[in-house]
Amino acid sequence: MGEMTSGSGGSSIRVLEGSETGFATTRFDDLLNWAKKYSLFQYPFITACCAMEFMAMASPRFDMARFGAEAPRFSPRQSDLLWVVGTISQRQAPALRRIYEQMADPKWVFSFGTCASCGGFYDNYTTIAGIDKVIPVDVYVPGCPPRPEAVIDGLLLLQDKIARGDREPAIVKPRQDPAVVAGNLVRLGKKSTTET
Amino acid sequence: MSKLVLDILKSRFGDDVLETHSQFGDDTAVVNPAKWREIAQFLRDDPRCAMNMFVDITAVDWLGQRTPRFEVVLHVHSLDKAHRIRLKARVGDDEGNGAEIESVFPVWKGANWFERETFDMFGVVFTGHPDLRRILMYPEFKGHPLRKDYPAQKIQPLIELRDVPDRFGPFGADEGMSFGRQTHDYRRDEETN
Amino acid sequence: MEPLDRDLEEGLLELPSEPMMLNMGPSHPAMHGTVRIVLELSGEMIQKADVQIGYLHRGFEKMCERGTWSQIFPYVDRCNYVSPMLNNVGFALAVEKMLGVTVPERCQYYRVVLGELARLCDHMICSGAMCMELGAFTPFLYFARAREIIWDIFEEETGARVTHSFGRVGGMASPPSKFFKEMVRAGVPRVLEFINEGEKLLLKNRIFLDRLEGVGVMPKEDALALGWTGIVLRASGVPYDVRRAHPYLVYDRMEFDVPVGTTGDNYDRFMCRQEEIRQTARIIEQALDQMPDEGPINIDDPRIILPPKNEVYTTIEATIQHFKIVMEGIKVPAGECYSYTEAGNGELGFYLVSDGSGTPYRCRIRPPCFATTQGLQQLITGLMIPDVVPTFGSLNMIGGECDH
Amino acid sequence: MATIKIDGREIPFEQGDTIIRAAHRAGIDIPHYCWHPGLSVAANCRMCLVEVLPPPGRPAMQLDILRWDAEKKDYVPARKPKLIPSCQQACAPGMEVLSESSEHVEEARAAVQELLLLNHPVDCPICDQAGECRLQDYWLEHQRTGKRMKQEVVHKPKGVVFGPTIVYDAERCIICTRCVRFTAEVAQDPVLSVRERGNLNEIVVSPGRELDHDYTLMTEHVCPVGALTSSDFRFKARVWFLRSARTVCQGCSTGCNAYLDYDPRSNTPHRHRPRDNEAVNKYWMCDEGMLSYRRAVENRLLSGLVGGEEASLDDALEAAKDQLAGLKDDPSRVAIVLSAQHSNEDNFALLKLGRTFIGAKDFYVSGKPLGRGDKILMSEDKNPNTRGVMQLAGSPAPKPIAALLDAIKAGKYSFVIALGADIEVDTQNAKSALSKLKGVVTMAAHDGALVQAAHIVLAACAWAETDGTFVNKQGLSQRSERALTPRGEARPAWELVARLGKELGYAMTEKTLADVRRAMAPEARSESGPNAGRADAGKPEVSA
Repeated sequence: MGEMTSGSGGSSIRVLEGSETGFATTRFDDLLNWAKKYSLFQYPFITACCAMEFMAMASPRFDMARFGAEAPRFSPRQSDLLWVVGTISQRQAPALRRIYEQMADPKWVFSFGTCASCGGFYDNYTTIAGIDKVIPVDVYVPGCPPRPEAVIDGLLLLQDKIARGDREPAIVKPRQDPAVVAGNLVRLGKKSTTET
Repeated sequence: MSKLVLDILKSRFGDDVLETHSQFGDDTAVVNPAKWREIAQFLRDDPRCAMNMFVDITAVDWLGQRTPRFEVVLHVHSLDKAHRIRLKARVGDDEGNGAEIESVFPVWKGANWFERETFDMFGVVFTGHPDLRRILMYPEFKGHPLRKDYPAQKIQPLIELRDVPDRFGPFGADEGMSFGRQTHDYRRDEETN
Repeated sequence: MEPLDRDLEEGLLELPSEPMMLNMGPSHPAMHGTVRIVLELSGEMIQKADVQIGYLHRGFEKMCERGTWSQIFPYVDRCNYVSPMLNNVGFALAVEKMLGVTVPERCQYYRVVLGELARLCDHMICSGAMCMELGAFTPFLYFARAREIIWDIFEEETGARVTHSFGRVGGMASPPSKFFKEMVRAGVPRVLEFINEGEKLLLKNRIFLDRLEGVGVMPKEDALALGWTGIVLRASGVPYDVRRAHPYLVYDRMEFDVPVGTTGDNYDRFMCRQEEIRQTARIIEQALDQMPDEGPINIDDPRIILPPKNEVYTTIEATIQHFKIVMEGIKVPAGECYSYTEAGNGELGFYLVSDGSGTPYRCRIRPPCFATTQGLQQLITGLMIPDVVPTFGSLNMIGGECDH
Repeated sequence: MATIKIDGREIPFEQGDTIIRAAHRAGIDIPHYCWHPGLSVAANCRMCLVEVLPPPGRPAMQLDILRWDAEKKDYVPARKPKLIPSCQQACAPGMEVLSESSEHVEEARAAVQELLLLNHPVDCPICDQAGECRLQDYWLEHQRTGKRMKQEVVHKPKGVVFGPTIVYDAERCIICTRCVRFTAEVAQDPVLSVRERGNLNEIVVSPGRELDHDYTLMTEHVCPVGALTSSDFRFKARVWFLRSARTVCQGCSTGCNAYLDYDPRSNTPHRHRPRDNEAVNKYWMCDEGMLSYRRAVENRLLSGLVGGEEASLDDALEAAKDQLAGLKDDPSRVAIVLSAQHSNEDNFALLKLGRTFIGAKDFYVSGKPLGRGDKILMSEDKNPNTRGVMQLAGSPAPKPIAALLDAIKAGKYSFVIALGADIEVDTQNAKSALSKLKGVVTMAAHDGALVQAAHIVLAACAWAETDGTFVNKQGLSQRSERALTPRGEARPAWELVARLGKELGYAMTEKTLADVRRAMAPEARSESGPNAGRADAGKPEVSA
């Protein structure tokens, strides 16, 4: 009677031994989520600067394919992960919403970069202050543009959420090494470590 | 360099050249709006000017500082002579009415989008432009954003926006990477200091 | 085997003949997500085309009127996000022109090298994206990998991969790092290798060539009248390069050729880009050789340049200086000026109007590909739908720049 | 008129002018710390040194000095002209002065500046003066180099409490003695003095005293650096975020010209600054007035009241209509109460409603009770517009509230329409008297007796939230600019009056302030004194 947990997110697969062909039991949802999280068909809704880093994500060095999320589908109907990459202007918003509505469930939205997450420093007459004003968002990745590492974090975080069946919006925390923080920053008490 | 051009203009159009200067080495002529296209035509065709390359058209809003309110600014360049000139004309009253000037589209067809943009951003009307539509903003947009009296943050949404009750919800302290994949434990940090 | 419809006559077929409207974009893989083209088709022929931009209008010029002069750099960065450094340098030069200052020689070379590196990226990405849109994904991967090499250099120098905001009025944010020259000298040849390989994959590919050659021809007169500059203009056979025609920084000391096309079709544009990549590499080489290792990067004027941070914290004079520059901004003499440089896509102009305060009164950017994109309509009219993709790709339209 | 030349520019001067005063009048800024147009000359900061050319044919006064020679690495003898403090040197006809154009002067200013910053702490980030500090401005204009001294700076007391309103920081102080002179000459209470000497000297309060007279905040205002800070403004706001509106102080009937500094982002006022006006307050204001900016936010009515319950403006107007039903039958049973706290425009509107439309006979004026006054600025009448109301109403002159109460006790009135909240008599019997009436409608910006006594209250704007004209005790009518956007549902009183009039079925046509002003033009003319509308005369934003 050994037990191993599959990846993350608490879904558990019990492997029962004893027979020469071992078999496993798990909950159906877990199996389904487990399948979903490794077969994300993405629709890249690419507008602005972040596209550069998105290219980097797709290209050899930070290879998105490693996470089973590389296959781009340029039809929303065939995709289940919507990457919103870059600033969304008021003029663009209807297009974005329509795309989202055309996608078939289950679908997830990935807000790539500060502009998509909150409008960034384009605080003016033409920019949507965050796509969550238009469509619900699953994962926010801050950064202008975010480094591919951060994006990968976001992707894994999303897969986590999928495995856990969790639809709460989540944000990728900026990575910080406590040693570096201690060394370089003026410690202003709690805040500096929790928020930087 | 192209002081020459200014002289030519002055000699050719006389009083219609209201003022000229060469600040920072850019030769500038402020001309009578009525003669706008005529002068443009001249600049292109006259062999001494030969301004065959269109560069830029824009406007400046001098709300409350000058009347006429708008300054339409045209930059053109001559490849063969390798000289440039900036042409300016002042139009429009304080409310922005009567901001009209002839289009130079017939002279340089490159003016097409630039004039549309100037119209879009400032509401300067270019008479004789083939299709003077908005170009950067959407047709439903009211007003002209680059006018000094248009508030920078006044949005005019095309679709009604979802109201995000607590838009910083997901940005809370304990959100983020699940326990399994964090670089380190933030809670412990908080305890330590 | 002979066609079935050999004895059919067009007239007998009752096909609907009224034109069909087709919408491309704004979210279309080949439209860079920010352009919408409404096509009026008869069959596959494009009779009319209406190119609509503005889907990435972010109010650049409005934002510029709200901060100090130095606070504009981040916005400039994000105008042409494929080669931000060129924009940085261009804007810095514009403000310096108004201030009447010239940066030290070392800084000029530094700017040239960084700028040209950015130009490399720009051209590679354009070519890469173009062939990707034509279905050739592999070369894109080569180019993207090559770009990573340059971005590593940028990251080492500026701390950022894409948007550096590294330019400053009167200098750069920081002097070259210790191994700057070595890094570049080592990096550029590797980049060229990748490019050569990628190019081989393309130029031996019949499909690729067929979709490029003779498609989207732009006569030079029209190109000029449309205000085209940069690669696209040179591809049409006009040898106009700002670096050559009106040298700025130290370009007059550089040996480089200006590649010029003959017919001005997609193929010429593609080849000009590839050739200019190599010329750029040449410039970088020379600039590195001539660049002095010692000497200041920033001009010496407390009214323009921020003091070193450690002094700010310790001496009152530096504090005041820092305070004045940050809070009130650099006081730029009142007046107007138009300054232009050769950016990735051509002549990038800044028309600045100052009222003598620390904030620009008007900051007009003259984006090269705004002019370029308005030629698209003329280019694709009369072509077939599939030709739109390579034609649009070869223009290298950058949303942020085109839509301000 | 006799003239002198400064940097080749011809400027006139009056008999007895010093160079700097003549220049100041002509709008030429000669840098200075200790000189203040309203104070005596101390000539101790040496920042205003200028070079005065000798009369034609006379030798210049030269000094023998040793100048450091970079090549020789040694001091070599040299000569330079003797510079003269322009704040002390009187003008003589035809005098030629070099200010910007003399390198000796530039050198001297740089040296003075370096000396003043020698022991200055690195305080800008926490200093309230930062952003309007002479040290900062002049450093950038005249020095632009680091200091050569490497030693530790001299440390002096910080955060010394001078009194209830002022905190002193000796390290930032440059001993210009402006505050000392101010307390002695203007406030006539010489409580400050300089102690010690050299780089140890500092300002101290006389033993056994503290800085507690009526003009303490002025010492902070005249301080060219951040040495004196007012405990009221301290650490509240950064000056570069503030905007200024040219207002008239509401503290008393003197009508001092002031700048109201407010933060447009949070719509809150932060301080009053005196606005130079020779005819009224010269360069000064009293503490009471300086702190009166708070009245723009404190104790405000944010919405209408009906029987003590909050109500929207429209509901309140509705209720007012019912309350005042039957007031048309007998105009003589209506009493109109004007307010010396409100501007001419407001009072004029009410006057018009009362006289022209209702036909009321009796007018009264409400206002604050008399207070303490002095010989300098403070007047006993604590209402900014008493004289304005009197002039508007003409004869018969409005009677005081006391008379109103008597008349009410005599059962003369059943309706009262009142402006303003404060009354000079005892609140209690006012309430008891008024509450008996059939209808009492009050328009007021603040809570007060008339508000508590009224059945219906309409919330009006405070002076800071609307333009208005106020007539001070000299009969000078001065305009006050709008600074803030109205709080809550407050509207300008004249507008409330107009809407009330419409509600009652009268043809009150005023839509904008301009209408009101046009309508009251004749009165305005009759009252306008020599300096009418002085507030609009574009004075420099920064006083000396």
